[in-house]
Amino acid sequence: MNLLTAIVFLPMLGAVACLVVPKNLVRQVAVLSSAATLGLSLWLFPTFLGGGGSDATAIFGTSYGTLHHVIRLPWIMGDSFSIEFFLGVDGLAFPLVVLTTLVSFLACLASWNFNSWKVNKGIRAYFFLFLLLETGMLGVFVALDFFLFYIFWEVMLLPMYFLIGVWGGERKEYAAIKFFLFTLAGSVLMLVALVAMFFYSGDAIAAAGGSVASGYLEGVMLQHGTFDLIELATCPTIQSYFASGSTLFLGMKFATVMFMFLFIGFAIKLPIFPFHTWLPDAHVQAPTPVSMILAGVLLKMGGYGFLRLCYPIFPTGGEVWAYVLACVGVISIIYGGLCALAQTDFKRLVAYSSVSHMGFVLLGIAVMTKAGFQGAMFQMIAHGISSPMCFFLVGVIYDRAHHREINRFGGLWLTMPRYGTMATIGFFASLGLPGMCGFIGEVWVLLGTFDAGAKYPWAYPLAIIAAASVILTAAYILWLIRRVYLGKEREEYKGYLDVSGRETFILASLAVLCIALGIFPTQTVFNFTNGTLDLMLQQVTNAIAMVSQSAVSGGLIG
Amino acid sequence: MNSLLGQTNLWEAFDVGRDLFLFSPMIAMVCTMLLIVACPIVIGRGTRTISVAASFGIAVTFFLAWRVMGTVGDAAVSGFSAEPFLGLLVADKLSVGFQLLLMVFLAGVSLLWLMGSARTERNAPEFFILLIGSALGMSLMVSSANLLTMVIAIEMASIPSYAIVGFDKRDRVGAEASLKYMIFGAVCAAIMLYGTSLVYGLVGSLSMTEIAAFTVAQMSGGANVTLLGVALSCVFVGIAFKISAVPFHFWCPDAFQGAKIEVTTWLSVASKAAGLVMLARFMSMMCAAVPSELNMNLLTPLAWVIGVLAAVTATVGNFAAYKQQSVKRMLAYSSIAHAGYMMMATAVFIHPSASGAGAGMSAMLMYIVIYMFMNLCAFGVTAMVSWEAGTDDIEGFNGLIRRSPLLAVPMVIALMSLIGMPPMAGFIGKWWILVALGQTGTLLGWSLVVVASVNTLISLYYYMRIVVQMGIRDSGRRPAFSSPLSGLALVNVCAVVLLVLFFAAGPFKERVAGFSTSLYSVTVTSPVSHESLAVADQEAGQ
Amino acid sequence: MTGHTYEICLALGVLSPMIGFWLLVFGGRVLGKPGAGWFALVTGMGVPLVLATYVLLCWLRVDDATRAALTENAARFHWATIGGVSIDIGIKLDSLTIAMFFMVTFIAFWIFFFSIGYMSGHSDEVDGKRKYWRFFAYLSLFAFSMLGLVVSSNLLFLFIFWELVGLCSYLLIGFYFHEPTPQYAQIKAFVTNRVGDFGFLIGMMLVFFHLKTLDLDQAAVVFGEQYAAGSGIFASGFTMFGWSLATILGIGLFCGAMGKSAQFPLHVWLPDAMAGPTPVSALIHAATMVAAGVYLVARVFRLMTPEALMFVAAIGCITLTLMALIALVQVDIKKCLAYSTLSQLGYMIFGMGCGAWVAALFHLVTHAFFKAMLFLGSGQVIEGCHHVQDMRRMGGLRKKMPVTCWTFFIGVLAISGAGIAGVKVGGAGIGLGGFFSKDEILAVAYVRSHEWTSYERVEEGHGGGHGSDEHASAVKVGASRVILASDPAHGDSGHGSTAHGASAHGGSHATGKAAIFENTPPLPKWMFYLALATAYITPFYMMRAWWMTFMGKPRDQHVYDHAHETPMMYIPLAVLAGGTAFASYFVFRDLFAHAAPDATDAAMVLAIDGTTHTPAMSAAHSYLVYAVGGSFVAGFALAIGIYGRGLDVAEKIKRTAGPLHTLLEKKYFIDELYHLVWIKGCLVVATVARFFDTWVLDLAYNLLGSATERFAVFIGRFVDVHGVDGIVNGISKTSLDVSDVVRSPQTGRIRSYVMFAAMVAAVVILILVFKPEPSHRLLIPSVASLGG
Amino acid sequence: MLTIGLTHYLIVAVVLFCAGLYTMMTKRNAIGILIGVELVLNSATVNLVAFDRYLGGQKLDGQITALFVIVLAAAEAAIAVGICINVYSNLGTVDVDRASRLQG
Repeated sequence: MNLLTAIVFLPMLGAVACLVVPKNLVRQVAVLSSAATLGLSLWLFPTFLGGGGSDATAIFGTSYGTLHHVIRLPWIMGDSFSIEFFLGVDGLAFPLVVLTTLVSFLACLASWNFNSWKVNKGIRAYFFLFLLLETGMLGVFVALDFFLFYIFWEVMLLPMYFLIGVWGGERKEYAAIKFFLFTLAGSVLMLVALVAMFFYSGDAIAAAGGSVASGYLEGVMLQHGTFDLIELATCPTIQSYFASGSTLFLGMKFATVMFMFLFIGFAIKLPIFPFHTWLPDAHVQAPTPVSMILAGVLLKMGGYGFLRLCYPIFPTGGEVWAYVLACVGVISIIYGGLCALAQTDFKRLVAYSSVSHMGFVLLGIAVMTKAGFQGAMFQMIAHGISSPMCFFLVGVIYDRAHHREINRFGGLWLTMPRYGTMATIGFFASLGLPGMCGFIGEVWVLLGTFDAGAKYPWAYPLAIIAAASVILTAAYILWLIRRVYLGKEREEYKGYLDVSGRETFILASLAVLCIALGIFPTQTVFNFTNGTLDLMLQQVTNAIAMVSQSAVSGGLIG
Repeated sequence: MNSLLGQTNLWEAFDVGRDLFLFSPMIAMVCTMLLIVACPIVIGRGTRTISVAASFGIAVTFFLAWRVMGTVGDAAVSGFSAEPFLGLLVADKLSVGFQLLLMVFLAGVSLLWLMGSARTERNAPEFFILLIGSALGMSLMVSSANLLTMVIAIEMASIPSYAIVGFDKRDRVGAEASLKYMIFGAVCAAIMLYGTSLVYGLVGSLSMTEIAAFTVAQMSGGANVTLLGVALSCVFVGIAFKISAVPFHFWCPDAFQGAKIEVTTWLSVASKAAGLVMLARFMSMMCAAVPSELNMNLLTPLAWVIGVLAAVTATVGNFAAYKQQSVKRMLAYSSIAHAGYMMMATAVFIHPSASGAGAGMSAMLMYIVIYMFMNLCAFGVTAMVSWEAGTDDIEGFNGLIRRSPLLAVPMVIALMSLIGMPPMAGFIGKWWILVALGQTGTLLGWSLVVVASVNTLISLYYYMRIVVQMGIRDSGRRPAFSSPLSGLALVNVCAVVLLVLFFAAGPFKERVAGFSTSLYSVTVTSPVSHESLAVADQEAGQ
Repeated sequence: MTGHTYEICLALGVLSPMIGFWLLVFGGRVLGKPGAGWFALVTGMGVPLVLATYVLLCWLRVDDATRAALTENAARFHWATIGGVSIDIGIKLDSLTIAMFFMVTFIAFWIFFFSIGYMSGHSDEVDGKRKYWRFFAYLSLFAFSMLGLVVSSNLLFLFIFWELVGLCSYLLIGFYFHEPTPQYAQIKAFVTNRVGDFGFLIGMMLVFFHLKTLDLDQAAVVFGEQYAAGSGIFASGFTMFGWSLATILGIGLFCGAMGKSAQFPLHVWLPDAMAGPTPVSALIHAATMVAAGVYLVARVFRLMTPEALMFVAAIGCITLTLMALIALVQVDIKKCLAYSTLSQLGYMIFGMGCGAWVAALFHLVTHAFFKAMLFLGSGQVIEGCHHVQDMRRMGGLRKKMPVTCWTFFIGVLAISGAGIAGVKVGGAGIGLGGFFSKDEILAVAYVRSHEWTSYERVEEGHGGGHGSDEHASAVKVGASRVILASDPAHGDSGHGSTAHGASAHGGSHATGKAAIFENTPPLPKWMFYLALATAYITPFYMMRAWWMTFMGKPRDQHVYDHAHETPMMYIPLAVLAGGTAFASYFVFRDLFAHAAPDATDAAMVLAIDGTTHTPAMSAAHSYLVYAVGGSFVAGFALAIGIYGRGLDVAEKIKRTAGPLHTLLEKKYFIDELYHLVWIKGCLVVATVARFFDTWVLDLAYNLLGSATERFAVFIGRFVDVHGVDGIVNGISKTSLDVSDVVRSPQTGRIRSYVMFAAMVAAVVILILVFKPEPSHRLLIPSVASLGG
Repeated sequence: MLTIGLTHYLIVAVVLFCAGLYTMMTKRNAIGILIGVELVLNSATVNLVAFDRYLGGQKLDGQITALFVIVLAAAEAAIAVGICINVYSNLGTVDVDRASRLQG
């Protein structure tokens, strides 16, 4: 039994179980299965231990595309066609898988008080969809066949739609459909890319005589186009064909336009200005656990997409668009911060802060430097820890006060001391305080961006503008803390109970991670990711160099 | 049929036994109709009796079709003609397979009718006769290899449909619908016939293969094909009417809305599918007529005409479906859109000798199969909901997930499938069409890929409106209700099939791809000699 | 003791408060009051103090070679890798670290001690709830961060602890967060610091990018090499405001210092920070944290170009002057002290800027002692007077709190630089704190401003010689400079360091140094004179404060009656008073002098070689001593003259001064300005952004949310107002219009259907008929021609 | 002297076709429209026969097709009239413009 398959489909089993077990056991079953999934995903650790040390090459190999726990089963085969059930993990996917299982587990715990929600009908359906969603998310991270990837990507869409739409707040319909429309718009472009990449890789191989050695598997010959994401990235024949300026798609340069198609698809998920407007609504309307999932995992898919598809497969595209993307990233950073500063809705503020943080991810990736990639990756993980915490903090108070008006709060630290302390940790983590997870990602990205100045002169100003966000972030977070937690105790909130044991457990475990990641970034994240990231970056830069030698310059129209 | 008269000994011309066997499914349909006519006289006109008879007939037809399927090899067999490929009708995997499909669908529709209108209707015999009659017409459409048979088949499919749309004599709307359908159909048929006459004049024959060969020869010769173009477009009008391709789609929404929902279900899939298969057959013959792979772009203009029409159809259908309040009408428009998608596949021209030949055809066939189940499911649910609510207004779906989950869940699956979202079969259908388009690698192909994908997004909106009504918005006013068990079974089975077809996409494709392989065996050995009109005119002068 | 014992001790010293912090967080409630306080005193500061003392004593005993060896061999542990650059965690083991470490622990210990007394009353109540243990937890956390900041060997770690002390200051300023003032003060403090850190980050980016390391020592070495080779950061021709990239690097790092050490224009947060409990003001906002900025400059001194240092000097000079002036008019005792702190910090920064590396640090330490004492004194007063802070309501308190009164007086003397000029007992001048440190700064400033040219001439004699890589000689040269820089102020006051100072002067400058030395400009004269003048202002306002508080007659009987003092609180005062005296003479200056060569050994620094044995210099210094040394007399006299009998005279002056007075009282309206420009401005922009988001962007997607709904209502019967239909119709308004267009032929009239269809068919046919040859060109261009 | 050639027949057919099309589009009476349809069908018939005659006599396809066309016309007419009656009984008129309930 392949471990990844088990990890991916265990939640599905739980989901089915939720439909059959008696109503009063549904919660237990759900929590149990998500916990089991978490446990299983922890079994991946032994594979990657020691990634920082001597056996790094043993784990990450000597070139991009060294995978573990691989499973390849033919699914839809044809004479010129092979769609496989192809799962595998490397340093890029592994941390995200663990993050997903972890956040899902905690979110599942967070839904424990389902029965006391405003909309508390259909507990079965809720947990069924919830676990289905988890399967979808895990699938996205481990699927290495583009077709399969796309399937999981879409599978995850519908449960999320219903989770927001059925159990959401006042304007849930609006938020849900907006989420759905935006994401589908993105995946439509991805679909086009999916078809195009298959056939163009086929053309490449045909042009090379109809049979080409695989880029990363020994003794495997490619006879026709492929959906294998690693293959597309590593096979030199395909790569050079994709990159060549004479390969046109609808009269435009293939690499350039494909990169954009994929990019937009993922940028909507990330989300990046100006595609971010679905995020605040979705977050505000979604129930707390769903917000946790949304912020903790779904947004990461965008970044994962960049790193898995856009850059390895279309390095030249990345080169052409680098400036634009970096600018967009910086805009999101600043813009998100400004919007957050102006919010009066607690959850909305946190949502916008996510936009700002995700901007760092894009910036770090766009500049294509070691530190940038590492920082972006770390930022994803860090944000995956801190933002669920923030959203849960919002949820905790929303459960009690049933409103999210920042200005109506105050003095909560006095009313609920433990909650106040947790909140301080959570928000300082997302503020990017050194010693906490938020800081590492930002600094790495900033330094990485500055480092890119060598090849892109425009990187300096961008890095500096991005650095200015530290002020902005401090401003809105501290202002938030002041308005919500500080000040005199309010009569209306006097009676509130402090966080319960369950809530404390969720918050504490996240808080511990916030600090652990901040103090031991290498041991907690970098050892697992850097190997793959560096190899990938190396390959990307080589590809770019190769193309620029053959003097194929950028520009959309070939 | 010149051969018919050319031959001195009529009966040696062809092997009667074989041909009769090949076309036994159609004969079986005719017999079924006769049986149903006889029933009232002999036994009585009770709904039960008639339905038993009908289902017996359907079963027999299905069985026969299955048998034929077994015998029909990869080579197409053309019937009622001595010369192998100049016959009037063709029996190949495509046509027979379509008949099989048609029977399955027919069974589903009849089941739907028995659950619904049958309770109020007293005219079971007439209904079944008309239904099976149109089915017969459709199976003729898919197996016709000659313009004449095409025309007859189309009429045979249409005329019962006109009647069946206005079946309920007391229904004002139904009457109006049938009137419109009939008039529009008549006009299109007339134009098609005129076109046929012109084609005959130009080609000197009505055999599709010869027409294809002639057309290709003309185009490659760079001769002036103006008149031929006019003639063919007139012929195309008739086909487009069946497919309800823009701008010949006007009848579709009105007729579908006016007709009983079972009838709508029937027409929305069967007649369109038949038209599409007919078109596809014609086009594949065109491809086959092209001498070699290299001159394929002779057909580029043709591809563009069809492709553009398809794109327009899909887009118009999707946009027009917005703001519809009657689910029936909305689904009518959506059926136009889907016809557009399928039509795109017929714009895929690949030379038989090239790899991936028949990709378009098999993609279209798969889509038809999947579309059949999707629509059966969606219309089935709509039918039961509208019977309960007394209207097919979208409000009727309000809170369905609570009121009748066993209807709501299949509906969600069907709608997602119609949108084309994994893991429903609808996605696979679209996927293969996109693949087929991509395979051409032409500008047209990729543009259509983009158009189709974007249309998916457009269509999202109106399908989701139903989902929202069912799942998210619940006024709580409407009570829960129970539906006939058979109905629930029908829709749920369809839903399951939709899921299964997705995960079993591989074998499914293998199977369907087989249907299209035989097409290209219909090649023209010797292009027919042809006397130009001018010559003919001089002759006349002497 | 040998090997890594030093580091281990220091590390333990750093970690001990950390452990204390966690124990307090989890067990604070159990320990209760005052248990938590005592616990914090022991773990938080007791242990570190012991260790620090131990380390210090050992360090003093070993000789230079050993010290150098120890510094060299200090262990480094890999923490993370940024890109390709490895970030190592480790302890920067040198005299500077050890001195600072000792200073911090010592002062902090007594302030903890004081806090126990201070908090014993009701001072630990936040909105009526006791937060006793939380206060000490914060203090412990601060202790940890501050010590970490002192020992860290890596710029990144420096920054991390830098931020952590910022956090502690934030938390402690806002300790009484139920009142509005602390809330705003804490945010102001943190955000203002962040502004500085923004610069710090930029500096760090430059270091990372050009020097390819964040380790302080390596960075300095690479910097020097790159200068010598004219490569790396010196290769880039980029300039901003006429500053080279290297200069910007220095200035960027200095921005951080400007934030922490509250230099103009980022000084605004410090006065407000006084909203925190008084011990906090003493510990964080007077003695240790605010000095961190100076410490930072000292640490990165070797990355500073002359231009950068000039900038530093200018900022310091401006700060010290303006703040001293504001202090003149303050009536709140803590505010008064705060502004004096600002002014003194200005002195230190100014000293750093003009190259008085040792003097500045020396001033840092002495100032730390006496300013901590002064604050604690004020705390005693405030606590005694039931939280009255207005000096105008005090007066005559000496009877009620004698110890406080006289220790406070010692502080006043120290800050005013009181001493007897020229007289030496046992080779050492007689004076307190500022008398040595501040005057030394002024001396260097004088050389830089007045005798620089003559100095150059002398120096050029030594030009050329061995390369800068020759460490030893460089050390000696550096040493000689720094020692002698302050020679006049002390005579040869028997510091061990003079020895190698004198012996070492044979050393010469590397080519690189010589070159930069050529283009190191003299200090503008106005800077020196401003600093000098301020030296006269300081004694005045300090004496004013002391007199208003303790001397004269009680002005508010009520306050006077309550006034009292408790041993828990005045013992620390006494200790620190002693400490001030001690610090002025022993240990610290030697250590700094010893650290100087390494810490300042980079290409461009020697150019600011404070002085040489030119007779002119000595002369200058000797009269400078009198000039400054006498300042406190004048200041005191004037203060007593005005405030000797009540406030009437002051009132008169105030009335006559009119606008000037308000200008000072309003702190030059800088706060108002910032509030207008930054806060309001930022909020405006933010609001704009928000509106852009909700109105413009969503317009693109769903065409103005509410308008959408209106549209939904408008179109009708089936679209409900707040339903998804409405919104989605909005999202796709355009598509709906398209939809209308598309369905417009669907009139329901069969004839129009036929007509429409026929027309389309006709059009197609017409195209066919009138198409140009060859046939397919017109229908659609062929694939080939489009190159699909 | 003028010899009647294929062209003339074709012209006649075209005229018929156009007349039929015109009728279909202008007539409001359903029966009228059907008459238009018949006209178009007849034009097709004329074409077929004419072509058949002028494409060398050995082919009879055209004439046979013509017969089929006539049959089709008859069948269509039958169902059409039936529907018209049904419409009349429901709407009380066969004015097609009055039958515009279904639209949009």
